[in-house]
Amino acid sequence: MTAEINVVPAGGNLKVKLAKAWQSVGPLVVFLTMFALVAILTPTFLGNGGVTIVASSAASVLLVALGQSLVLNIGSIDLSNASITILGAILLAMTLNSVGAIAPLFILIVVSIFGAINGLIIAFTQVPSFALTLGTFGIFQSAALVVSGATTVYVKENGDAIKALYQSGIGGIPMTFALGVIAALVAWWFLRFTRPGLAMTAIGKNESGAIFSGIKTRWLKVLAFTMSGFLSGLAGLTIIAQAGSASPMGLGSDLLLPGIAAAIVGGTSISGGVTNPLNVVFGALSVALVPIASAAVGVPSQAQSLVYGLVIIVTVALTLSRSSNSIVK
Amino acid sequence: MTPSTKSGVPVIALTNIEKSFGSNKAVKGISFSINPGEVVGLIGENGAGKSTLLKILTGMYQPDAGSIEVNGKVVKFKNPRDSISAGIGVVHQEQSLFTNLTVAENIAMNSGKGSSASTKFGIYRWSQIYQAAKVTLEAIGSKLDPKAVVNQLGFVDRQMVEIARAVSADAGADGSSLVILDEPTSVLEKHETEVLEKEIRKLKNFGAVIFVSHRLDEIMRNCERILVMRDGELVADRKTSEVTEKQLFKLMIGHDSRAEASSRKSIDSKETAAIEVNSLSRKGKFSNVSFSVHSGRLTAIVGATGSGREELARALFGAEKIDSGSVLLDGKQINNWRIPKAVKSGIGYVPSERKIEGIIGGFTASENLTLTHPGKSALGPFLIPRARKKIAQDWFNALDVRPNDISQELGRFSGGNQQKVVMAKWLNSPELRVLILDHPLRGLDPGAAETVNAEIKRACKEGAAVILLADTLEEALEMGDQVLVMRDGEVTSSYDLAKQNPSTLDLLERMV
Amino acid sequence: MSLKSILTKPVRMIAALTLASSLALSGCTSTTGEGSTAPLKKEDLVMVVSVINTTNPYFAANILGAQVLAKKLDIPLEIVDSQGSSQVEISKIQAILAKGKKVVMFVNTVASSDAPTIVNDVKAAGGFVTIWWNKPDELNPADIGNNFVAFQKHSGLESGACTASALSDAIGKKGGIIALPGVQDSTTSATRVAGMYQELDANYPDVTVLDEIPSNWDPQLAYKNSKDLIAKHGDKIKGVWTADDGMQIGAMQAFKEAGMLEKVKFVSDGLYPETVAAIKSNEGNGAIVGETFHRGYMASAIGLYTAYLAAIGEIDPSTLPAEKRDSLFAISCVTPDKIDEYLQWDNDVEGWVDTLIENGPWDTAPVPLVGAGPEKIPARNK
Amino acid sequence: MASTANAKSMNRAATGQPTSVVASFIKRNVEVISISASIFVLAIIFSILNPRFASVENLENILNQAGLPLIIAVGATFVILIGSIDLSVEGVMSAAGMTFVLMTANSRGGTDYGFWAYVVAIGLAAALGFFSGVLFTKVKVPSFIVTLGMWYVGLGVATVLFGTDTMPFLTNDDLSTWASQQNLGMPNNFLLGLIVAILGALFLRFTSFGRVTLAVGNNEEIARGNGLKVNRNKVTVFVIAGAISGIAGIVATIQLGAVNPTIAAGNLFIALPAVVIGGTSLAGGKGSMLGTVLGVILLTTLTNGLTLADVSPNFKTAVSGGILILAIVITAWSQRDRLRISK
Repeated sequence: MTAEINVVPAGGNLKVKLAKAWQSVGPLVVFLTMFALVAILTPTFLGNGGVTIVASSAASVLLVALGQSLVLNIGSIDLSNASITILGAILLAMTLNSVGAIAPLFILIVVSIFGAINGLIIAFTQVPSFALTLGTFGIFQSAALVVSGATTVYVKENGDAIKALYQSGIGGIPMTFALGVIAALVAWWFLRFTRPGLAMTAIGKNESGAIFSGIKTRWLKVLAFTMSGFLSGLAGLTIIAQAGSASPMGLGSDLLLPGIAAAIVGGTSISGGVTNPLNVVFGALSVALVPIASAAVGVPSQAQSLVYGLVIIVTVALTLSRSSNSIVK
Repeated sequence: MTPSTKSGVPVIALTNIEKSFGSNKAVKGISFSINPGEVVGLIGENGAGKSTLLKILTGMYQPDAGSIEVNGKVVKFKNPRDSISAGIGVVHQEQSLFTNLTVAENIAMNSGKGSSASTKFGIYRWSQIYQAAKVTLEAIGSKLDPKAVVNQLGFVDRQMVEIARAVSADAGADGSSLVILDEPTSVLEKHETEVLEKEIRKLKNFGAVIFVSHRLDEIMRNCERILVMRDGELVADRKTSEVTEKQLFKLMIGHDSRAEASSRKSIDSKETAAIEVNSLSRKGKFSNVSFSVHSGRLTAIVGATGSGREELARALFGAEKIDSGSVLLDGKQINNWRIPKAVKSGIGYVPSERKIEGIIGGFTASENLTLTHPGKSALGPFLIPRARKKIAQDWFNALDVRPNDISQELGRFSGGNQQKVVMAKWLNSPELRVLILDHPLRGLDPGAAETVNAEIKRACKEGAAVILLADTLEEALEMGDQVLVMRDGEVTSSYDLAKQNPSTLDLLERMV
Repeated sequence: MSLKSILTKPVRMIAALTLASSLALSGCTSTTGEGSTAPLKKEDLVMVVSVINTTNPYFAANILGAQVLAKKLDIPLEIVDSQGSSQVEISKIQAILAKGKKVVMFVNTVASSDAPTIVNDVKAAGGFVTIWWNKPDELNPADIGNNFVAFQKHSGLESGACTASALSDAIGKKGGIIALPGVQDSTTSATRVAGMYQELDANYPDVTVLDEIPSNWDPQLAYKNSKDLIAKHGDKIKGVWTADDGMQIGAMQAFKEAGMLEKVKFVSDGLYPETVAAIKSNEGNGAIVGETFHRGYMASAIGLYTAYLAAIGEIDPSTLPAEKRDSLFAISCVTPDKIDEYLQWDNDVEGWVDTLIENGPWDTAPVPLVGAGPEKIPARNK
Repeated sequence: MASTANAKSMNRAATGQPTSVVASFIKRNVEVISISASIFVLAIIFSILNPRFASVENLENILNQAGLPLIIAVGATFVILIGSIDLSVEGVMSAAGMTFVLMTANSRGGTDYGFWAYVVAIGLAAALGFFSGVLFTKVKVPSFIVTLGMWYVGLGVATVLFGTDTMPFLTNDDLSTWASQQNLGMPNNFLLGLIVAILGALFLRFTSFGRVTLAVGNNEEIARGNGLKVNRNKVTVFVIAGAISGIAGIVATIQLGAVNPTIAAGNLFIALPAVVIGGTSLAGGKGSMLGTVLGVILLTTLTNGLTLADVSPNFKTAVSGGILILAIVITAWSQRDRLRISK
């Protein structure tokens, strides 16, 4: 019963155009506004590398959020990505110590396989991704505990190249964040300019329609989850770059909800079929900015959760992609 | 549920109703009235403004100007609830039942006054709900079990529930009431339609009926008066006895019908068939089906609900499993049949559930068109948007898709124009071998149906083998080179129309 | 993909501009510079206390100590509430660093793996930091430089040994006990557990640990796990060892509900106000039999004061002996009859901070410096 | 979002072979039967691994532990039935628990408002649910995000209320041991959970609110077209879920006898899988309270059993995760179809 307005004049009216324009710049505007607000309230923030801090903090959120966006785009959700990040980081720290320079490559392959396993089970047993990845989340978390021996794994050797990702940058933007931006560009290009990318969006918009268009929906689902695993692994890489160590409950273990929030603040639809990885960059920056901003501006520490919750709701309300007759769940 | 005895006061009267979307006027100054006991037909092409008008009547849209009177009183419908409590019930074009609830509840769920008898302070009284549903169902002559859950019912039964619900909404209103039937027959088979038509005649006892359909013969049979809409205006309001089908067609479309007789080829038996089906079976659906279609020929399959022809068509496209038997494409046997493989092998399928299976509503027309067979708009996995635009624009021009805007979301086009794009999606394949069409004209207005039929014939001429599940027997006989009749999952007869000339009655005999 | 089509889109333009402008705004090419060691002026300093959350009694005491010291030294104080998240902790610390003042910082890390990032960031910003409780063993303050002034903690092994001994004595040196450690990857918890086993293995061969279930420092989880263990072992449980008082609250509630509170003895670490209240009211007829004494306000004041001394050039961390860079401070074993002796400190926090300023960070009763870290978890062959 | 029940598959169902009464009963109740069977199998395995598992004490313990998640899961079931999700549970619980303690006789002193403590705590929780519902329906922010935000808001409220003072304890011993006291052979908190679940089931079955909830979950647009007050229903669902979270917050507080802002940590990720295992579809419109009750019992049995069976703590989440996966895969296995959509 989609409203059949078959009489839309070519190009749509002004309201539709404005809505479309806002959809493409909303996340950017929201981030810039918040950032400007912080800069005005705390002028020293800009002069002392505020940008660097926000960017470095946003790096891992961004990578996880990009993976999540790709999965949300096909209408699924990946609750296991943060546990893949931390497991990947732990494995990386361990293998850097033992096998050395080839470790990152090896780990990225392994985490991609983890993602692929999620995808394979979802695609071929047709279970809801929410429940399945909740289950694998537990398994990856256990794996992180077991392989690390429930303690912090510290990178002793061969870590300099990776640490340089965090410590060096272009114009104050750490390489870890630049890595995220590059990933976003690639993802954006992939979704807009390749057949598998377009087909993935088709799945998110109407899976039945995609099936009847001859699209290999199952394998594309596997691909989306594999990419999510890969990007989660990259996030793990940035954790090691930043901390030089990893532990099962430490940095990177709580990226799940910030990642989803970043994807949605970046205009990704939680019901599938709508995402713009470039905007997810600003979503991640916004989500990373909130706690930093509340500390910088000097919100009383006890009220910070409250502020965080409200800001998330408001920013999503502002950047949401919604059409008048769509159903929100 | 007392039949109205008031006379003189129209059940519903519209005066100068207007509605615009943006700069576009969808409904332009419509006025008419309907008296108790009347069955009025409403026809018009897709996009003529019928849907908008119906949505105004049911409270989904609010008119920009004009007034509505129900039983002599001016009313304003702010939402569907207002319309329902004024006594307007609708049987929707696409079924609108809650599949997870029982028949009785679906009937009661219409939140008019009718339902308040069975809930008290929001508490359900199930026995009364069942009882009320039983009474309503009996009144329309249905023997359905009120306790049955809707997702276990067949299509016709569901339609009956819809009607019962529409009637029960009216029961609560003061004075006479109005039942709107929005293309209730578009998805029904012939004999099912007959059952339904009987019901429609009974419905006028409840008040008045507005009957919307694309099938002019149905309108002529069932209605006393006919309203014709074109481009948002009411172009005619005629007594049925004073018009012919041809005149109606002209009023709707603005020109005469251009149907042309098809020339039929007979089979060259030496040639390898494009598709050959050998004793294909699927448990509980169809069994031992064998036939073949040659390149350039059209095979129409007819059968009632449950004949298995839909499942067969879907199985040929790889959408359903096959238990035994074989399918040969150009003489080569294919195994492990799946949709992607079917598509790759040159098979196209136009599904009957267009909105769910046929299109990606949120994609633009051009994206939809090139999604399956990108042609020159992709180089391997890489897309070339500019080439995509050109391909889409060419098809839009060739098929006269309206509005002529390839960057519009396809979901916003009318059904007929969507169907043209779905056809183009398959025709865009350079090596289309077999085209399977499942009720391709369903819900289409005559103008769009003409274009689609022309495309089907052209595809055939250009060498595709076409398998058609037609809406009507007439359509099957007109379009087909060969007609297969199916019953209970088996092929009961096969006619080569180049040699034989069966009547619709002949076909019907083998169907039931 | 055509480049032109990308560039013509206004969005991308804006995006590109933003990136470019943000690059221009912060002109350095390296995000971490060399830390400075030149003495800082007091006016330039800001004191920072970073805690895992603000509501746990221990962390609340951390904040209290910082507040008192900040007042005495007349330096503004900022509080970082990590909300239990490493990510939040690090970004808030970075935000404070970005405000430009030089920090004198105390961090109670959420996870030990946070420490490297924090010390590097503080170093880059030219501040001075002490980390309390958790850091990777391999991370050595001397390797980072003067800006990572010291890592400090109370001995976990001693804490575990102390409470294990009190518990064993109370149950008559034999029988089963259950152990509820904290978060699995916490070294603080791991060392306390190790200390407990060490003591039992050495001195109480007849006391057996029936079960050990990590309860994440969470009273509610400790309550649930205790319930399961009560069902599993029943009357075999004579004693309950928990790694902190928060979990003890949950465990005691579970035993109370099972009607076993009076038959079972409890020990734990921290002597929280809640525990003091329970001891004073003789809960469960003397259910709590042993505690350790060390205080959150002492930890933060010692940590901050050490960092402060380094900041104003009073001490040069690079010349300090190893035990003053990776330090173990004294922890006292407390039995219920002796708690008043210790609680006197709580009644006069300001007075205690005065003695700290007077005696220096390493020499203030009841928590003088007693040894050097890192604490190695001994291998168990049992 | 669900498996698209398109007209074709419905037709197929309609023309399928007639089945026997037993077979159709099994078909209709496949989830309930399979969960019950799973609980049974798990119980047998755990009893073999540790005979104490089957002791009366432990069974009471399992019920006692199931009480709190059960209450939460009932609220979650309502929300999931309309196809939404409520992540705010833990935050709302904390806020309600904190409010409750501070208004009851507690170790920090203050006035004992008696009955009003319950009213205000649950009222606050319902108000938070109301805000979620309004933001969700009127501003059209997806429930996932609204309730994620509300989670932090609830935590924030609890943190602000907590202030810098010590942890407030309940000073009334009758109250703080109430949860595990027994009535009708069951621990009070489980009994309360059961009552909430039964009320929930009755609401679903016998009130317009409940039926409209199912209708909205099945197809929101049809519901609107039928003149149902969809938004009002959705807001009501969130208010009810909020109020139930409030009750859960009070129960959690009573169980522990004290409260801190993290009192509810970890509860959401027990309740949500329980609801899903119980057969409630995340797409909405399909599910039952009985399934939810069984789902909660299954998961509680599992965590309890793993402890009793001496499974290493490091492996516990993996085993739980594995069993969750197994449960959903087995449930979905028979419904596999190449055209089925699952998200």
